[in-house]
This record gives sequence, C-alpha cells and structure tokens, in this order.
Amino acid sequence: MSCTVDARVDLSVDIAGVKLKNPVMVASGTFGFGTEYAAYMDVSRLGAIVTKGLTLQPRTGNPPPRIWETPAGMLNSIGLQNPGIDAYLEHHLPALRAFKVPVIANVCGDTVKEYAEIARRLECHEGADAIEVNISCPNVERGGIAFGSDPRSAVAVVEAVKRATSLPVIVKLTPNVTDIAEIARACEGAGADALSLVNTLLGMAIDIYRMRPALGNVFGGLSGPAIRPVAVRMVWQVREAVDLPLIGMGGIASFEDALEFILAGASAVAVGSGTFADPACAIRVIDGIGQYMANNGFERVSHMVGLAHKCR
Amino acid sequence: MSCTVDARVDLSVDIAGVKLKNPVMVASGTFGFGTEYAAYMDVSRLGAIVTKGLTLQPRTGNPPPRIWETPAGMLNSIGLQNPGIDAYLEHHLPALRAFKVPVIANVCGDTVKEYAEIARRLECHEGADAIEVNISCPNVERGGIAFGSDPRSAVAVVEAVKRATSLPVIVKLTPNVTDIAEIARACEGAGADALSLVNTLLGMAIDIYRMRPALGNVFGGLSGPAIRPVAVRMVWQVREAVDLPLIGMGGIASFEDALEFILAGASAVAVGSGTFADPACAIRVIDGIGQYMANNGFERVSHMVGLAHKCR
Amino acid sequence: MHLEAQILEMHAITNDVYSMTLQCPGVADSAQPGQFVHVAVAQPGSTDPLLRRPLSICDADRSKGTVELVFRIVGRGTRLLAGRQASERIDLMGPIGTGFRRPRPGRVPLVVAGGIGIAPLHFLCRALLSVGVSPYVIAGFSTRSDMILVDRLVRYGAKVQVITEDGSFGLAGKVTEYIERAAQEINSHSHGEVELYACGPLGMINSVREWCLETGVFGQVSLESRMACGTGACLGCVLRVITASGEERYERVCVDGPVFDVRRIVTC
Amino acid sequence: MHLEAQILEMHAITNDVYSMTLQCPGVADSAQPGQFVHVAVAQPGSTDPLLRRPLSICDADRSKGTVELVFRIVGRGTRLLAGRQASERIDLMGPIGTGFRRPRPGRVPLVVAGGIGIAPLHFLCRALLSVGVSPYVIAGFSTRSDMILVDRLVRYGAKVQVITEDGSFGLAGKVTEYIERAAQEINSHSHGEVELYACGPLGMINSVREWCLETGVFGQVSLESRMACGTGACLGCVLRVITASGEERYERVCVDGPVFDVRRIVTC
Ligand SMILES: Cc1cc2nc3c(=O)[nH]c(=O)nc-3n(C[C@H](O)[C@H](O)[C@H](O)COP(=O)(O)OP(=O)(O)OC[C@H]3O[C@@H](n4cnc5c(N)ncnc54)[C@H](O)[C@@H]3O)c2cc1C
Ligand SMILES: Cc1cc2nc3c(=O)[nH]c(=O)nc-3n(C[C@H](O)[C@H](O)[C@H](O)COP(=O)(O)OP(=O)(O)OC[C@H]3O[C@@H](n4cnc5c(N)ncnc54)[C@H](O)[C@@H]3O)c2cc1C
Ligand SMILES: Cc1cc2nc3c(=O)[nH]c(=O)nc-3n(C[C@H](O)[C@H](O)[C@H](O)COP(=O)(O)O)c2cc1C
Ligand SMILES: Cc1cc2nc3c(=O)[nH]c(=O)nc-3n(C[C@H](O)[C@H](O)[C@H](O)COP(=O)(O)O)c2cc1C
Ligand code: FES
Ligand code: FES
Repeated sequence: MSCTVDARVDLSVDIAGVKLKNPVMVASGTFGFGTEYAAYMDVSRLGAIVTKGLTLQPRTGNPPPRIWETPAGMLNSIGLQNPGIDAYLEHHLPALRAFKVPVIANVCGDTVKEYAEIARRLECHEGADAIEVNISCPNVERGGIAFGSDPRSAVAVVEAVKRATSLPVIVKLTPNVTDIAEIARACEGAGADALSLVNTLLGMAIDIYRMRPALGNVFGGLSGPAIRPVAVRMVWQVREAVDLPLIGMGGIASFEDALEFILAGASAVAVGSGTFADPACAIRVIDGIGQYMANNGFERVSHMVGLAHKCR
Repeated sequence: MSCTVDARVDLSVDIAGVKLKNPVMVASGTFGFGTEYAAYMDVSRLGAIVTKGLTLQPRTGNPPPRIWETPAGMLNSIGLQNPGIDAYLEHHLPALRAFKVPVIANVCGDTVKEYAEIARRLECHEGADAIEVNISCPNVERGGIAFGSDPRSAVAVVEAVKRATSLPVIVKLTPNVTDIAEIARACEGAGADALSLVNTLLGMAIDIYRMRPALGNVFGGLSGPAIRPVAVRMVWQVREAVDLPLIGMGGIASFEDALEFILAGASAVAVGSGTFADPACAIRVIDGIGQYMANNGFERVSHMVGLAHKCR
Repeated sequence: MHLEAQILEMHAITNDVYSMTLQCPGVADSAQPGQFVHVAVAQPGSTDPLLRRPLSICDADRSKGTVELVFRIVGRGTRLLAGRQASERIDLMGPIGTGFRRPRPGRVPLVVAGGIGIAPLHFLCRALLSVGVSPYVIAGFSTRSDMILVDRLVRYGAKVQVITEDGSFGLAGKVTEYIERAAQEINSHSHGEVELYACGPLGMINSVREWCLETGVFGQVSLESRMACGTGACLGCVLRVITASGEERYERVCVDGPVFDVRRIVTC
Repeated sequence: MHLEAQILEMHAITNDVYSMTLQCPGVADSAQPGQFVHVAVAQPGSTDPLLRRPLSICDADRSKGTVELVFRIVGRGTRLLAGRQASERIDLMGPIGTGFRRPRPGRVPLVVAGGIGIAPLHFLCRALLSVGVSPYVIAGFSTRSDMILVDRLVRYGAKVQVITEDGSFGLAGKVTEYIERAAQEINSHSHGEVELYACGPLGMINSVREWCLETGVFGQVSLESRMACGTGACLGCVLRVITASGEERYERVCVDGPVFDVRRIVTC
C-alpha cells in the first residue's frame, strides 16, 4: 500500500523538537522495550517508540490476574512492573536504539522528587529523545490520588521534571477527571512541551462465577476501541484549551481511527492495545494515513491537524 | 427459561419503597414512554419503566445526526427532545400505566426551580411511582456545567426536589467526574432515597470523510457494552461510600452483565442501549438472573447485592 | 414482530449488491411497500457492531411466506451480512415504518430510483402492478454494471427507463434530468395526472423535492437516517419536517417515515 | 511470525472439542512441543472480542507444512473459532513460547494429561516417539465421551492409560491418583528414572507439583493465563515464580513459559 502513496505526501511531524518520520507511535506499556514485537513487524517503520513506564526502583507489579477482556476493550492492572531506570539504561536501551527510531521514555514516580530524579538520569545517560511524564500514578504524599487528577499536583510534577532535564517533556494526562481542559492548561502553564492523551479509563469487572473482582488488583485501566469516543472528545476539548502539540491515543485500531484524533487536533497518535489485536496495526495506520492524504490532497500531516474544528 | 427457575427464587426488590417484581428496569431515553416496544416484547414483565427525560416545557432536541455507532457502543445527542411534563401526564401516562409496571419519571431542568416544579406536578397528578433526577443536565445559571459534576449544584437540586415531592427521589449520577463517591455522598446527605448510575460518558466521533464531527451537536453521550467496566467500577466505589440502594446501568446486554452490577453493589439494574440491539434484552436478563440464582442457591436478590466486596 | 428468520437464498447480484431471501411468513403477510426490517448484524457473542441495520423490504411473497432484501455493501455491517449463508438464521424486527400511500385513483405513478434506492420501489411497483396500476419507472445507476432489479420490473410489466451517469446503458446523465420528460410523456400518453415516488441518494431526493414543489406534483420519498431502536423510542433518527400548520419539528424516520410527503421535508 | 493461514480441515471431535488443521509451513517448520499460536477470533471489521486466543500446537507436520489445533469451546472466542470453515483464512502469530525440554538420555517421560490439556502433550509425544523415546501417558477425562487424541497416541506407539472420573472408560478416578502407580510401573519395567510432563486444569497441576516436589522427580508443566500481547510486551500474563536464588518474581507465561519447571512455581 505504501508504495502507491503520492510522492508529495510528507508524513513527517515534529513534536516539541523531536522529529518523527511519521505521526504514529506505539503507546507506553503496550510495546515493552521495542524488541518484543521485532519478530512480528518492522519496528523501524514506527514514528517513535514509547517505553513501558519506568520508575526509579524496579517494581514487581500487581498480583495476577492482570488482564480481563471487555467489550471492544480490555482491562489491565499491570501495576507498573518494570526493571527500574538503571536496568533500563543498561539492558534495554541499546537494543531499543538499534531500531533507529526516536525513543520516548515514559516515567512515573511516587513523589515529585522521584519524577525529577528519573528525568535527570535519562538526560545524562542519553536514555531518550523525549520524556513522557505519566501523571496517572498515585501521589503517595497526598493520599494516593493520581497526580493528574488535580491541577496543583500536576503542575508540581511538570515543573520539577522541566527543571531536571532539557529533554522535551510530554505530559500524559489521565481521562479520569471532570475537566480535562483545566489539567491541560495547568500543564501548559507549568512548561510542558506537549501533551499525550489519554491514559486508560479506570474500570473494573466482576467474575460472576467466582463472585469476586476479575482482576487481582480489583481496579484496572480500560483501553482499546471501546474508549475511543471519550479519547477523541478529550483531544478535541484540549485542542480548544491549549496551544501545545497533542499526541492522541485511546482505541486506535485502524487508520480511520487515527485520523479521527488528527482531525480533532492531535499532531501525532499512538497505537496501544490495537497492537495486541494485530501486531501490524501501527504499520497499517501509517500506510493508511499516507493513502488518505494522497486521496484527499493533503501534503503534510500538519494540514489536517484539528481540521474538524474549522469545518463545524 | 423462566419456567425452570426454582420456585424458591424470589426476584422481587424494594427500591426506596417502590416494589419491583424483579430488579430489571429499562433505562431512561431508551424505551420512550413504554408503548414503542410493545409490539416486540412483553412490557409487563419489566421490573419498572423509566421514562424519557421530561422537562417543564417541550424540547425540540438537537439537530441531526443524533446517533453514531462506536465500537461496542453508540453516541447519542438527542438533546432531551420530549413533549414536556404536561403532555406526558395527559398523553403518555395512561398507556404507560396500562402495563401495570412501576413508572419512574426521569426529569431534567435548566434550573433548580424547574426541577422542583416538575417534581411537584408529577406528584400531584400521580405521574410516577418515583422520580429519577437526571443531574447530567447543564446548569444554565452556572455557565452550563452539569449539575452532577459539582457536589454543591447536585445538593441544591436534590434538596429542592425532596422538598417538592413526597415521592421517592432517585438521583442519577453522571460518570464524567473525577470522584463519583464525593458526588454520591453529597446526594445522600441531601436526602436522596436511591442513586442511579451511570449516565452516558461524554464522547464524540469525527466523520473522517466529511472531516467534521459526526454528530450535529459535536458531543454526545457514549453508552453500550463499551462503557460497562467504567460503570461497574463506579457502582463498586459508590457502594463503599454510601448506604443508599443503587440502580446500576451502563452496557448491560446479558444477565451476566447485570450480575456484575449486582455483585458490585447494585440492588437493581437498568437495560439501556442493549434493548436497541435486542428488544428482548431485558427479558433475557430477568430470566438469566433467576436461573443464576437457582443454580447458585440464592433465594433473594438482596443476598447477592455487593457480594463481591466480601469475597475479596 | 421480532424473530429469527431462516435465510433461504443468498446471492450476489453485482460486485457489491446482494440479495437475501428470508423465510418469515409473519413479516411477508403484513409488509407494505416502503416498510423496512431492522436486522442484527453482529455475530452471536459479539457486541460489535452493536446496532441493527435498517433494510427496505424489496419484495414479499405472501403465498411463500418469504421476504427479499437487496443491499449494497457500504461498511462493516453490510459486509457482515453479505457473509451470511443460506440455511443460517438471522435476527430481525419488522415490518417497520410508514410506507408509501397508493396513488389516488386515476393517477399515474412516476417512480424515480437512484442506485440501491430501487429496493423499496421494486416492492412498490409489484404491489401496484398486482392491483392493475402501471408505474412508469426511471432508474438511475452510475454505470451499467451497477444496474439491478430492472429486468425483474420489466418482466412484471412495468415501463422502465434506465439512465446511467456514464451513458453505458440507456440514457446518459442523472436520473433527475429526466423527471420532467417522463412526466410529460405520461401526460401525453395516459392523460393521467402524475404522482411521484422516489428513493435514492440525498442529492437526488433534493432535486426531486424541488421539482415536485415547482410543479405541484404530489411526491413521496423514502429517506434514510442512522437508526438505533427502529421503534420510535430513542428519537435518534429524526428529520426536520414542517407540519401542516407551518411549524417545524423533528419526526422519526423509523416510524413516522421512512416515507415522507416531499412538502413536509425541510432539509434532508 | 504473523501470518494468515488457510484452514485445510475443520471438524468436531466431541460435542465441544474441535480440530482445526492449518496450512502454515513457517510455523510447522519451527514449532516445538509446548509452544502455542495466538489466534485472532473476531470477524474482520469487528473489534469484539478484541484479544487473540492462545492455543497450543497439538500437532505439526513439517513435510506437509501443516499445524493442528485442538480446542474446546469454553466461551465466545472459542465458539467463534469453532464456526470457522475449511478454506477460510485465519490470522495467527507463532510459534510462541518456551516449550518442553526433552528428557535427559535414559529417562522415561511420564506424561500426565487432564482433559483438553492433552493437546500440547500430543505434539510432545509424537516428537518423542520420532526420536525413539517412548512416553508413558496417563490421560484423564470426565467421562468416556470427552476422550480425545488417545487413539492417535496409541497408534503412534505410546503406552496410554485412560482414567475417567466416572469410570466409564479405563480406570476410575482422577488422573493424579494414578501418578504414583504409573511411576512405579515405569521403574519396575524399564528401570529408567521418570521425568514428568503435564498439562491440565489447575487442581491437577497443583497435585502434580506436590508429587514432584515430594518425590524429587523433575517435572515440567504447561500453564495457562489470560493473555493480551503474546509477545512478552504487556506483562499481563504473569505467574509468580521462585528463582534459583530463592527470590520470588513474576514471569510471563507467554514467552518465559508456558512450560515451567514445577520447582519454580509458587502459586498457580
Ligand atoms: C429505512 C431504511 C431503509 C434502507 N434500505 C436499504 C436497502 O434496502 N438496501 C441497502 O443497501 N441499504 C438500505 N439502507 C441503508 C443501510 O441501512 C445502510 O447502508 C447500512 O446501515 C450501512 O451499514 P454498514 O455497517 O454497512 O455501514 P457503516 O459502516 O455504518 O457506514 C458506512 C457508510 O454508510 C453510511 N451509512 C451508514 N448507515 C446509514 C444509514 N442508516 N443511512 C444512510 N447512510 C448510512 C455511512 O455514512 C457511511 O458512509 C436503508 C436505510 C434506511 C434508514
Ligand atoms: C499457552 C496456552 C495454550 C492453550 N492451549 C489450548 C488448547 O490447545 N486448547 C484449548 O482448548 N485451550 C487452550 N488454552 C486455553 C484457551 O486459550 C482458552 O480456553 C480460550 O482463550 C478461551 O477463550 P474464550 O473466548 O472461548 O473464553 P472466554 O469467554 O474468554 O472465557 C470463558 C472461560 O474460559 C476461561 N479462560 C479464558 N481464557 C483463558 C485462558 N487464557 N486461560 C485459562 N482460562 C481461560 C475463563 O476463565 C472462563 O471461565 C490455552 C491457553 C494458553 C494460555
Ligand atoms: C497493558 C498496558 C500497559 C500500560 N502501561 C502503561 C504505562 O506503563 N505507562 C503509561 O503511561 N501508560 C500505560 N498504558 C496506557 C497506554 O499507553 C494507552 O495510554 C492506553 O492504553 C490507551 O490507548 P489504547 O486504547 O490504544 O491502548 C498501558 C496500557 C496497557 C493496555
Ligand atoms: C438514546 C439515549 C437517550 C437517553 N436519554 C436519557 C434521558 O433522557 N435521561 C437520562 O437520564 N438518561 C438518558 N440516557 C442514558 C441512559 O438512560 C443510560 O444511563 C445510559 O445509556 C447507559 O446505559 P446503557 O449503556 O445500557 O445504554 C439516554 C441514553 C440513550 C442511549
Ligand atoms: S431509530 Fe430510534 S426513534 Fe427512530
Ligand atoms: S501476554 Fe503480554 S506479556 Fe504475556
């Protein structure tokens, strides 16, 4: 399909100074550290790879079951199992770099200080081309409420990370809030270079035959096509609230889905659970966007970003 | 299926003084005023019928398109089209009463005063067995933010309606909030007799070929199986926060789905969009719950309510 | 009525248009031209696609108890339907909606079909012919390979003029360019006054509407809308109409339509 | 490998167990006993069910380039798969996972199968027999009508003892009640030390594990877990294991397993 794309179609985008050859990334936590899917697809074709969430110390994660399928979606309660920032730099980064694709490190912390410390180590070890700050994590110092559900906590994290690094800082918002635009504006004010949205919706399921929560952790994050209408709506609202570049995600399984986000205001997109259903999903999305641009006379991705706001 | 159910299984429930022969209602806005589905199913078997949202004055509703299908779900932007409370009492109520099923009137207002006035008229004309107060409606006096997304606005509505009527008052919560338990506690404090949850998730879709929002109203409410994990999670959280009886809904399409809500803490459930996919959905749910109770030795629905909290 | 009907026959008419014949006496008995059935498309156990798909009754045979649907693959729902096979069962609701009013005595029905819009008009024509009324049909298609149901209409005795956009069969151009001519022909031959029946793409419907309003010809059009319930309950499929008293309001395509008097349509 | 394979043959073995034979030389060539494939179950165009389903490779024939899956209908995914027909194509990833280690020279494999758990063990037995190693199989089923693959194993030359819970065929009881006896029989006949291979329901796996730990027999079990990616990326399918150094951690059933040394299992 890609070979038939008009030569004038330029898929490249620039997100907060990171140059991507196309606007399609793979979302944090759904693509491990890049090598896991190498046997199933051409990883080097991706616009960028976002790593699994990294913490300062290794994390063992939540007790199983961690996965539960739901209609057109899935719940996960991985609980940030990861080898820690140092093991990442030593063991995973070299293989990840070999794909010659921009690497965005997704980071998470229990405290503001932890976020800043991870950001510092990432910069001084050239551990990423940009940092995606996951503010869906519980703020341990404030009773476990997610940093991202309160503008002040969000600002504290973003300011600390910005001070700690000169890498571009992308803030990844949680959708579990009353007013996403308010959080987005707070992050913009605190110096964020771009925003990713959305993280998973908080959900749960009951195993009615065992009469207990299906997940070992009770609650889990809902992802997949089921959540796309909520995610597109939030990209639309945030587009109207801030001027930052947005990375849209939540249920992308086809190029049509990706274009919904782009037309709603996302400069790039990420494929998450869609890769589980089809390892070639991101590749199909890249090719499909190119084809759509050729068919509709768009020369650059930026010409499509937010276009649906104008056509109202 | 119902004939094979153990005679000792008692499906009846009592919600804030309203006696239902089984815990399965049809959700507001998905069953019109009861007669629309009479050609397709036995309406008299329902536990209760919740009416389309009623306002003081007739409403014309939003411009089409009003419906857009999404993965395992749908968006709607009906915009409360309804004939107004007086036409309801005169034209729709008699036929609705003929089903000999408890009627719950879903009501909505632009202002606190409007809510109270509708509640008053419903009581003095015996227009319902209970009132379901839809607080997802925009508060016109406060810049259009939904009453239900702010505890103070919610309290104002609930208190006003309670003063205006002696009918049981069920408050229907919106899921588009950071902390559903906070809103639930506020409603309990204001005198609500029961809570319904959830209303639709705010969502949108883009028609990528027309490059504009798919719905005439841009935003719409997401319903259907897609949202069930979010709805079950909120029932679970609210169960832990308040002592009121809960009516669970959001994506119920089978008896298994209904049992998730009951085991999470709902005393009754409502089938909404599931009826669009299968007009017999609510009936299947009633029969399936009976069978499940017989298989698992439950004699009363109340024995199952919230059980998954204990089995953790 | 809500039932499971067995698929008796299933075949492709063109590249992307399929005919599905169902055994469902209840529907066949009461079906009126212009009515539709609301068909479940998802596989059992799957909740995606969630909603049913409305399909016009293209033919109904009371003696055999069969109903025929003719549909074009335009998206995933119709694609799933096209994959169904004879002997499988299909879940449907119907017949639904307010169909076509028969022409007043002495009037001559001018039937204007655009593409797949010929499906409900096929049933209408058969019903008219069976009571001795002879419709004059103009049926437009993009190109000759898209032509459907014309042979059958001719066989039953309808007068049919085919128009293709590329001129590959019949007259060249758009069906709406030939309405005036057809009306004149009817007038000169039969001296009966024309009543118009139409179904097709929006652009065609708009032209038909304008022509009717200009000429004062009574016209009925079958319209489409995205539907959820198909019973009138959800208010999702509404169309803006103008009432006799001049006031505008929304009516439901599923039960107040799908057939509307052109004079009542505001925008579509 | 990610590919679309053609279904060559599809048939019901019992009431609810199906055999599906696929043309996929790439998978057949490299498949090892204990590995699985990750199969897409939704209809094209439907996103529900979203996730693939892991199914063990029950047989692989390199010369024909075919792979056989044997699966039981337990939910909507397996029901959808059972509805697929020969000549259709199916989307799969694989072969995936760390399979069974062959027994050390001179050891006698004791294979313990519970129900549908016989599927991966069937492939294991064929592979062992093809290199001259003769497994001793004890295979448990609820009742005689659930018995699968036993005839084939016997045909290849494996020694198979069937156990049914209701005693309707072979010995009566649970398969785990017969492990000790089987091991003694092996010892008395062949004087070889036993190595155990097992796959089946959790209760059986737990008994097998205890028996191995008590007797010091080296045992490998194939485990199940709900999976999303099937590549090791999502960390969704983890199992708590105990490492050589005594420390506990989570390992991925999809790539670190599905076959685990019983001594490493903490809970399952
Ligand atoms: C009363 C009525 C009778 C109909 N009769 C027939 C018929 O006899 N034969 C036939 O082929 N089609 C008929 N249609 C149209 C048919 O319902 C749609 O083509 C079908 O629902 C599309 O489903 P899908 O999943 O394949 O497409 P989707 O994936 O849902 O959409 C694909 C494309 O079809 C358009 N579309 C989808 N649904 C509708 C709709 N309800 N109305 C208009 N456009 C739509 C979308 O805008 C999109 O461009 C009828 C529609 C109505 C309302
Ligand atoms: C490595 C591996 C190899 C397997 N090999 C085979 C095989 O060869 N033949 C075979 O019939 N089955 C096999 N299974 C199990 C098979 O994957 C599940 O039965 C299937 O995924 C169920 O899907 P479903 O949609 O039909 O059921 P669902 O509707 O998803 O669930 C129905 C029931 O099955 C249980 N279940 C669902 N998924 C799993 C799972 N992954 N593990 C355990 N229980 C589950 C649920 O708890 C539930 O009770 C294997 C599983 C794994 C992990
Ligand atoms: C198994 C799994 C693990 C995830 N882990 C992380 C994570 O570590 N950090 C993070 O910011 N988001 C994480 N996410 C969220 C995804 O990056 C993405 O925001 C979300 O899944 C929505 O996209 P999707 O619907 O395309 O999957 C995870 C999602 C899944 C499904
Ligand atoms: C078409 C439609 C109209 C609705 N109208 C109303 C309404 O008037 N008042 C209200 O409180 N909820 C309304 N709802 C919300 C439903 O009552 C229900 O809370 C929601 O759809 C979730 O349930 P479901 O997933 O089973 O549909 C409407 C939902 C739909 C789909
Ligand atoms: S489709 Fe629901 S009212 Fe017409
Ligand atoms: S299924 Fe994703 S890590 Fe095993």
